[in-house]
Parts: sequence; C-alpha cells; structure tokens
Amino acid sequence: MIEGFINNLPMITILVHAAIPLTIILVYALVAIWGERKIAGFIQDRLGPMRVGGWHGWAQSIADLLKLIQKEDILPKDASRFLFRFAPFMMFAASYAAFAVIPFSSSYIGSNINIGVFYLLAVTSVLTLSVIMAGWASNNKWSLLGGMRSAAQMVSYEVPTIATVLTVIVVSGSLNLMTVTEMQSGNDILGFLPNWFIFQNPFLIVAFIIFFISILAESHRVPFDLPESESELVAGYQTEYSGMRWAMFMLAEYADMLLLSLLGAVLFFGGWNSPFGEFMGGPAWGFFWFMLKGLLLVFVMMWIRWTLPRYRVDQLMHICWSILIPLSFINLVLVALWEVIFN
Amino acid sequence: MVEILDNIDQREMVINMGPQHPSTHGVLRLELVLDGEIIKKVTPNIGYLHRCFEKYAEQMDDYSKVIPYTDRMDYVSAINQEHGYVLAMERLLEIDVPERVEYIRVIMAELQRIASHLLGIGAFGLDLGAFTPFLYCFTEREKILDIFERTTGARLLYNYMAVGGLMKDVHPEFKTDTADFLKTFRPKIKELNDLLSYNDIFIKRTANIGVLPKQVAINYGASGPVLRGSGVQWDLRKNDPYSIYEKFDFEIPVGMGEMGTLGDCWDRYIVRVREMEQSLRIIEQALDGLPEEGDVTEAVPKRIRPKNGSIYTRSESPRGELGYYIESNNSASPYRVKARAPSFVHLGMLPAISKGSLIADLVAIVGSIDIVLGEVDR
Amino acid sequence: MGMLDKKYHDSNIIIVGLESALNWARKNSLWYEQFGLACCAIEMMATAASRYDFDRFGIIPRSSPRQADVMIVAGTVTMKMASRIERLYEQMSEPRYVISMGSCSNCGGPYWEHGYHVLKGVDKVIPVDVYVPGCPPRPEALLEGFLKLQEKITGETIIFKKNEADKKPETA
Amino acid sequence: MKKPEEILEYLNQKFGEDQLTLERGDIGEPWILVPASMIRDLSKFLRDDSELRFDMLMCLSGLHYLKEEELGVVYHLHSTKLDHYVTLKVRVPVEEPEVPSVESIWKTADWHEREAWDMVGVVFDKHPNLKRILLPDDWIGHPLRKDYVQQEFYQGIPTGE
Repeated sequence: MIEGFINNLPMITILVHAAIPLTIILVYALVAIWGERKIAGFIQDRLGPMRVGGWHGWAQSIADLLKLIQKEDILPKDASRFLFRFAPFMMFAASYAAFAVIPFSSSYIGSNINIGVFYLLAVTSVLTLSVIMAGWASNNKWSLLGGMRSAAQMVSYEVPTIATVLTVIVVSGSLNLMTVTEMQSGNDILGFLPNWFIFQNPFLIVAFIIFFISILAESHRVPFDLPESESELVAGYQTEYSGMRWAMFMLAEYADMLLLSLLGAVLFFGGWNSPFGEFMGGPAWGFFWFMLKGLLLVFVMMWIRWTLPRYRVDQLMHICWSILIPLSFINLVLVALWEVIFN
Repeated sequence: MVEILDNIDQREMVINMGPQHPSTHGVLRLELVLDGEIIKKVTPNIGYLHRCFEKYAEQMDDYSKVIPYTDRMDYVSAINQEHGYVLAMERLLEIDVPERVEYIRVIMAELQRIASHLLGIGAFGLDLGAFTPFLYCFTEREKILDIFERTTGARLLYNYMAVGGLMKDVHPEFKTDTADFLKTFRPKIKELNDLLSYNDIFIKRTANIGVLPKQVAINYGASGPVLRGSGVQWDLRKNDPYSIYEKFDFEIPVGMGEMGTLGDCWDRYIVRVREMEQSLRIIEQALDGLPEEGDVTEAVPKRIRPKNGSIYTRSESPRGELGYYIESNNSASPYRVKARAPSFVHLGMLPAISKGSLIADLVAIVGSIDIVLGEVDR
Repeated sequence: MGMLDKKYHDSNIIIVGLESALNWARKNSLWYEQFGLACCAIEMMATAASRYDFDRFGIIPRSSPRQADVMIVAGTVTMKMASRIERLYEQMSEPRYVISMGSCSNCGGPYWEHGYHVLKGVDKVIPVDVYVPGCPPRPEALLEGFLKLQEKITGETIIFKKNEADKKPETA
Repeated sequence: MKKPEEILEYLNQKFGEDQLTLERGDIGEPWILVPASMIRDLSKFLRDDSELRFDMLMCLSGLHYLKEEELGVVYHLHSTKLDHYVTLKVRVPVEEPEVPSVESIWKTADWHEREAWDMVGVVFDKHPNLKRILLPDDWIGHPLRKDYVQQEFYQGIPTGE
C-alpha cells in the first residue's frame, strides 16, 4: 500500500523513509528514558518520577528535553571546535543510518538491500570513531581516558558480535534481513514452537547469549559502561558536553540500544513473526510483535544496569579476547556441523 | 611491567581527582601521576574540610560544650565520637556511671556502628558501579535513624551523651523498636551478601587489590576494619575493654584472604559485613541485660573543673581506633583536646597501598578504607 | 534569562505562553551536582535514597558540572575550598541555581565564632538562590528548599535578565 | 604488662639516670619527660627492644604552653604484642622549636608531625616533606598557638563576620 504511493515521487519517498525510523527513535527515546527511571525506581523500591505532568510523571522526559534546549552550550576554549561540535551528531547519525535495513514489518523496510547485515555492522562501527572524537576533542583528561577506554572496548567487542551474527547467517544463508525474517515464519518445531532461529538450533542459544553480552558492551551499558563510568572518570567522554549536545549523546546511546536489540530480535526471535504462527500475523501485528521483542531486550539491558557493578578495563578485555571470541568461533563451527547433519 | 621502547616519547599525565569527584567520599583531592591508566604516584591533599575542631575545643568555656563538635567530626558515626569523648572525661574525673547508662550507651553505639557500616558498604558498592545495594543499605539505615530520632530527637548529629550520663532517658518503646529492628535486619544481611558480597564481578573488582600486609598495617598505625582486614586480631572492645564490653560475648571477624590474598579490598569489606552481625549479637545481649530503673542524669556533675593533668583514651569507632588526648589546667575550659582520627591515619597509608594499580582500583581502595573527610580534616 | 530583553518591554500573550512552558520545563528537571562537603551531604544522599526520593520531582544527580543545573552546597565551605566552589560554579552552564544547604554554608553555622578556616556563608563567594536552614537540615527541609526554588523559577521571565527580574515594574 | 614506672627503670638502666624523669599531673596518667635531642634513638630503642616492642604510635600531638613559653609534643605509644602503654613528652622553647622526627621509626608519624607543624609550629628536622597538611600553604601563623590572631582576609575573602 505504501509502496504504490511512494514510488512515483522520489523526493517524498526519501523523506518518508527517513522520517519513519526517526519518529520511532524519538518517541522510543522519550519513553525509554522515562521508563528507565521508573524501572530503576521499581528495582530500588522507590517511586521514580511522579510529579511531572500528572500520572506517574509521564511528562518527565519532555521536561528534560525542553530544559536541555535552554541550557547554555559551553564550548571549551582550547577544545578543537569542529570535532567537538560534530562528535554527537556523528554518533547519532551512525545508529540512525543503520535503521534503514531493519525490517519493521512484513510490508515496510527502509531499503531492501541484500547485504543488510553487512551494511548495519559497517555503519555501527562509526560509533567508536565518534566516541574517540568526543573524548579527544573536549581537551579534558577525564574525557581522554573515557575516549581511549571506549576505543579499546567497542573495537574489540565488534569481533564477537560479528562472529555470532555470522552463525545466524550460516543458518539463514542470506544477508538480507527481510529474507532472514521470512525464513522464520510459521511454527512447526515440536508442534507448537514458532520456528525462530533460536529454537531451530541449540547452539544458537549460546550464540544469542554471546551476542547479548557483546551488544551490552557495544552500547557501553553496565557492566561494561567504562567510557562514561560515573564513579571513576567523572562523566567519561561526556564530561565537557552540556545542553543539547549532551542530549544528542543520550539520544544516540538509547538509539544504539534499540538498534542492537532490534537486530537481536530479527536474528534470533523471528523479527515481525508472531509467536502463534498465522493467528496474529499481518503487517500491523508484525510491527507490534517486532517492537515488543526489541523493547523486551531493552528492558533486560536496563534491568542489568541496576543490578550489576562495573568491570575494570583489563577484565573487560580479558572477557572479550579469551572467552567470548574463542567461544563464538567454536560455536560457529558447531552450528555449521549441526546444519550439515540435520538439514 | 611491559617494557617500552626507548625512543617512544611517553610522558606521565598528572590528573587531579579533585575536591569534586563522585567517589572521593567528600572533599579529598588526590594528585595522580598516571602512565596510561596505571598510577605511578598518589599524593592525597586534605584540609578542604578543616573546621578547627581543636581550636573550638579550647575556646569553649565548659567541657560538655565540646560534645556537639565531636559529633561533627565523624558525622556518619556521631554516637561513637561522643562515646569516646565522654569516656575520656569520665576517666579523667574518675566518675563512675550508673549501670543503665552504660547499657544504653552500648546499644546506641552498636546501632550506630551498623548504620555507619551500612553507609560505608553502600558507598563502596556505588564506587564500583553497583547503584542498587547503596539504596538497599540506606533503607535499612533509615530504620536505625528512626530509632535514634525517637530517642535523641535528631537524625544524624545527636548531642545525646553527657559527661557522666545521658542528656535524657530513652524513648518508652525503645526496647520494642530495637528488637523489631534486629528481627527484620538479620535476613537483610544475607540478601546484601547475595546481591553484592559474593557477586562475581564484585569479587573480580576487589580481590587481590590494595593488599595491605600485616606488618605495614601496624607500622602505619592502622586500626579497626582496615587492620582486621589484614588478619590482625585487634578490636579495642575485646583487647582493651572499655565501658561494659567485657560482659558481652562476641567474636572479632578477621580477614582470611578467602577471595584473594590476605588484606585486600574484599577482606576489609567482608570484615565490615560480619561485624554488623556481631553488633546484632551485642545489642541482643545488651537489650536483655538493660536494667529497668536508674536515673540517667544522676551522675552528671553540675560544674566540671578538673585539676591539671592529662589523659589519652581510645575507643572502637566503626572506622577504627578513635583516641582523645585531653589536657586540663585547673579551669572550666579544656587546655588541649586532640582527637586521633582513624580515617586520618588510613588516608596516610593510601600512597603505600595503591602504587601500580589502575584508576578503577584506586577508587576501590579509597572505598574499602572507608574514610570520612570530617574526621580526616577535623 | 534575558533572551528577548532587547525586543519586548512587557509580557503579552505569546511571551506568557512560551515563558510558562520554559519555566515548567526548567522547574521540573533540576539536575543537581553530585558532590557533598560534610554532614549535610549525608542528608542529601538520604534524600536521594529510597524513602525521600529526589527522583519523584525529576531531580537526579549529575557528576559533571556541565550538565548540572543546581549546585547544592551541602556542608561547611572552608577557605581552601572557597576557590574550588567558585571554580565549580563558573563551570556550570547558564540557567544555574544554587541551594545553600545547612547553616554552615548559610552563615558559617556552628563554626562562626572561632572557625578561622571556615567561610562565613557561601554567598560571599557565589550568588545563592535558596537557603535551607538546619544542621543538618532534614530531608523534608531539603525537598522544601527545592519546592521554593521551583516557585522561584516559575516566577522568572525571559524578558528580563535573571537578577533584574525582581526589579521589574509591578505592571499587570 | 609493664607499668610506666617499670618501663622508666628499664630505660634508665639503658640511657643513664638523669635523662628521663617521670611526671604526673594531679589527675590522669603519668608521662615521661624526654629531652628533645634524645627522642629519636629512644624511640628506636622502644620499638626494637625485645622487652618493650612498642610497635604502634597511637597518637602524636603538638601543644603550646603560653606561660612557660614552650612548645610540647606528646607521643602515646602502645605495644600490640606485650600490651603495655607509655606516654612521652618533649618540651622545647618557642624560639627554636626543633624536634627530631620519628617518621623513619613509625610511618604514621609522617602526617601527625606535618599536622603538628601546621597547627602549633613545631619543626621536625629530617622529616621527608614538612609542609602544611590541613591549612592552605599560604596561611599565616599557627592557629593552635594560644596567642594566635586570625588574619582578616584570605585571598580577598573575609575570614571574620
């Protein structure tokens, strides 16, 4: 339905395809920030935002956003101007660009390119660049340390992410996320289970666990939030940022969380396929199921944040290089063997 | 150490973990000389909270007017500060205190020890990034503050003890409140252990870090949980009993190096957790033995004018050995009051323990020696 | 805030609507700077903890001065710390407020007489918006201080600079 | 468990009769008056001797005696092994307040001596870095002196009312 209207007006198509993920991200970010504070409150048996805007402080994030707009935008004297200003926008652009290949529902996908996963992983690696840029540009020792830490962390955690994504590609056989999702429709595993990849192959469960740990590190969430660790480096690479520039970092962080959770949902939990097979299928329901799975993973990330302490930098590297990477490659081989034997 | 090629220009970075930093427990400035993230040298700069306690003690025209100022030295364990000062004065003037006062003082001191340890443990977890245990500890601490508030009227700084007795008697439901607290608090320690003490990331962040050998600890004059964390069986309540502590039986938890080497951050932490359990035992026994009758203000002298002489008395505050050196010269105002603060001594040890560790470890070490800046700077 | 103080002389419908929205936003998301000096800092932490819970009013701690709006001076400001407090105040980005918590930072408190090293009131160094009395003030008193600050913020207008606001003529 | 008197006899055998005297106020504990020059090797002996083994310097405090125009330093020592206590006192005239530092014997004396210098103005020679520890470095005077007058301004900020 959307395809027909868009094809004959190219300018409009670009705007619409750009606007849909943007609105999803903005609405999600506002709700997620408010949600995180409520979840934190619930875990710590306190109330969280209550007074702002009526029932349970639903307008809290809007108040924060409006206030951040009014904040003075401090540019440190001897920070390198252009890089300092550009870093937050590059960070948001990186995770926003990757939304193009995410199949939101059976009838809507930004661009149905057949190297979807490859493009997504390539674009998200730009995040590392922007964090280092922010760390170095703000000419502050704490942010420099934060930037260097994030350089080491995000680059090394891309390897297990790619390895686990590879295991799914081995099973699915195609890089296009839409086809990956289509392959997971219907539910005839053991009669009632939806044939999502995570049920098709036992080793994919191990792959999902490794994948989840590495996306925690990719979006530097606790226990891997070393680049902006509150208690050690004042505020990590964000120390010198204020007002809307800092808000852009927050937006980029939440967008990155959503992006990687949606990727996890597509690869392991059958994207927009409903768990009851044809019962609640269709494009509209598909979007609902897809966002539900993504937000569930985001909820688990938030849940972990308020329960676990933080790792140290060298322990972080140790986990990545000597546990996750070998495990993910062995898992890759095992998944391939399983595929050869059983299908 | 990894060897570095000589032609690479490597300069050390000097950074100020300054008076405003989320995890310096107040206004402490640590000058760090860093090579990458490895700390070459730490020089603590203190004095940002020097509030002239000793000068004030000399200007007061009555010995009992110094007590509100002892509260404000270590504001996290105010009762223990008062208890130390009051003990020193009673030994100087040779006043013996009625039984009921001694029991109430011990109960209040042990409750304050639990509250202080809860804050120390919560802040330590906060330094390592675990935000929720900090809030669980504070919820428990609020219950203790309720008990103090109903008895003394204040939440944090009480001015409750007087030389030779107490300002006023305890609240009628004091015994039932404390008994309820004991019942509800015991399972909470187990919950804290599951959440933080035996959490694998927490152990990785604290085991084998900031190791303080036994001999160095004694030479540096360490005391309290820091000394016991290094395996020295030393607690003033047992080794040099004051007040009525010899009436109660309780053990002294000592670090055994379970998770790493003896005397690391984890040992100092777990000693504090186990000490809370021992304090519960003391409070139980003290509650049973609390005599019903007895006026708490009968032994309080009307006017204090000690002849000239001097005394040094030590008591076990939650942070360590708190000593008061009082010199009197036959007048109503003290000639010299010197407070020996345990945090001041433990902070002096920081450069020795934290050489060659990372910034994240330094934060853990500062958290594990549990300093309060009001006491360091006096 | 003084953004428009060159163009308009008195408030009218457009300005009032925008003003109340901006004030509502600034009022409801006051982020305080995560640093404490002395005993009042313990009470500030107790207010941030579960029973009194700052977060109900949208108040969360921020560790960097750049992102903070309110600086709570919680404790005794000593001479050595005075220049640091001044430096920290200058680092905060513009619509910033100061709550002086506890009688030590209000006027020197119990250390006013012989406290040679104690600054007799933080308003000698930085402008203060709300004074919270008490030694240490109860968590409810600190929350009352924040409510007072919120009232003050709702009174602010974008026509005049912040400190000239109270000199504005008593028009309708 | 040695009494201060027994410790004094033991020390007199070692350091000669006339050096040390045991003094006692009307109330409170007795202390041993030690001439300033002797304090360092006396402390070394106190720590290393097998009979005494004072391995812990509990507290070191500086004093100012206005009437006698003297500065005092009080050392409270304690032996964790043999569990006995001793208090040493050193008195030096206000004009040349030099006292040998015991930092090399007990590490904890480092900060205590810096604080005594900062507060009372006792100079501990051969101390590694004798600087002010509590007050800012450019502070004038030593506050715990009985005749201390508070400076009006510190870096432009009024210290008074």
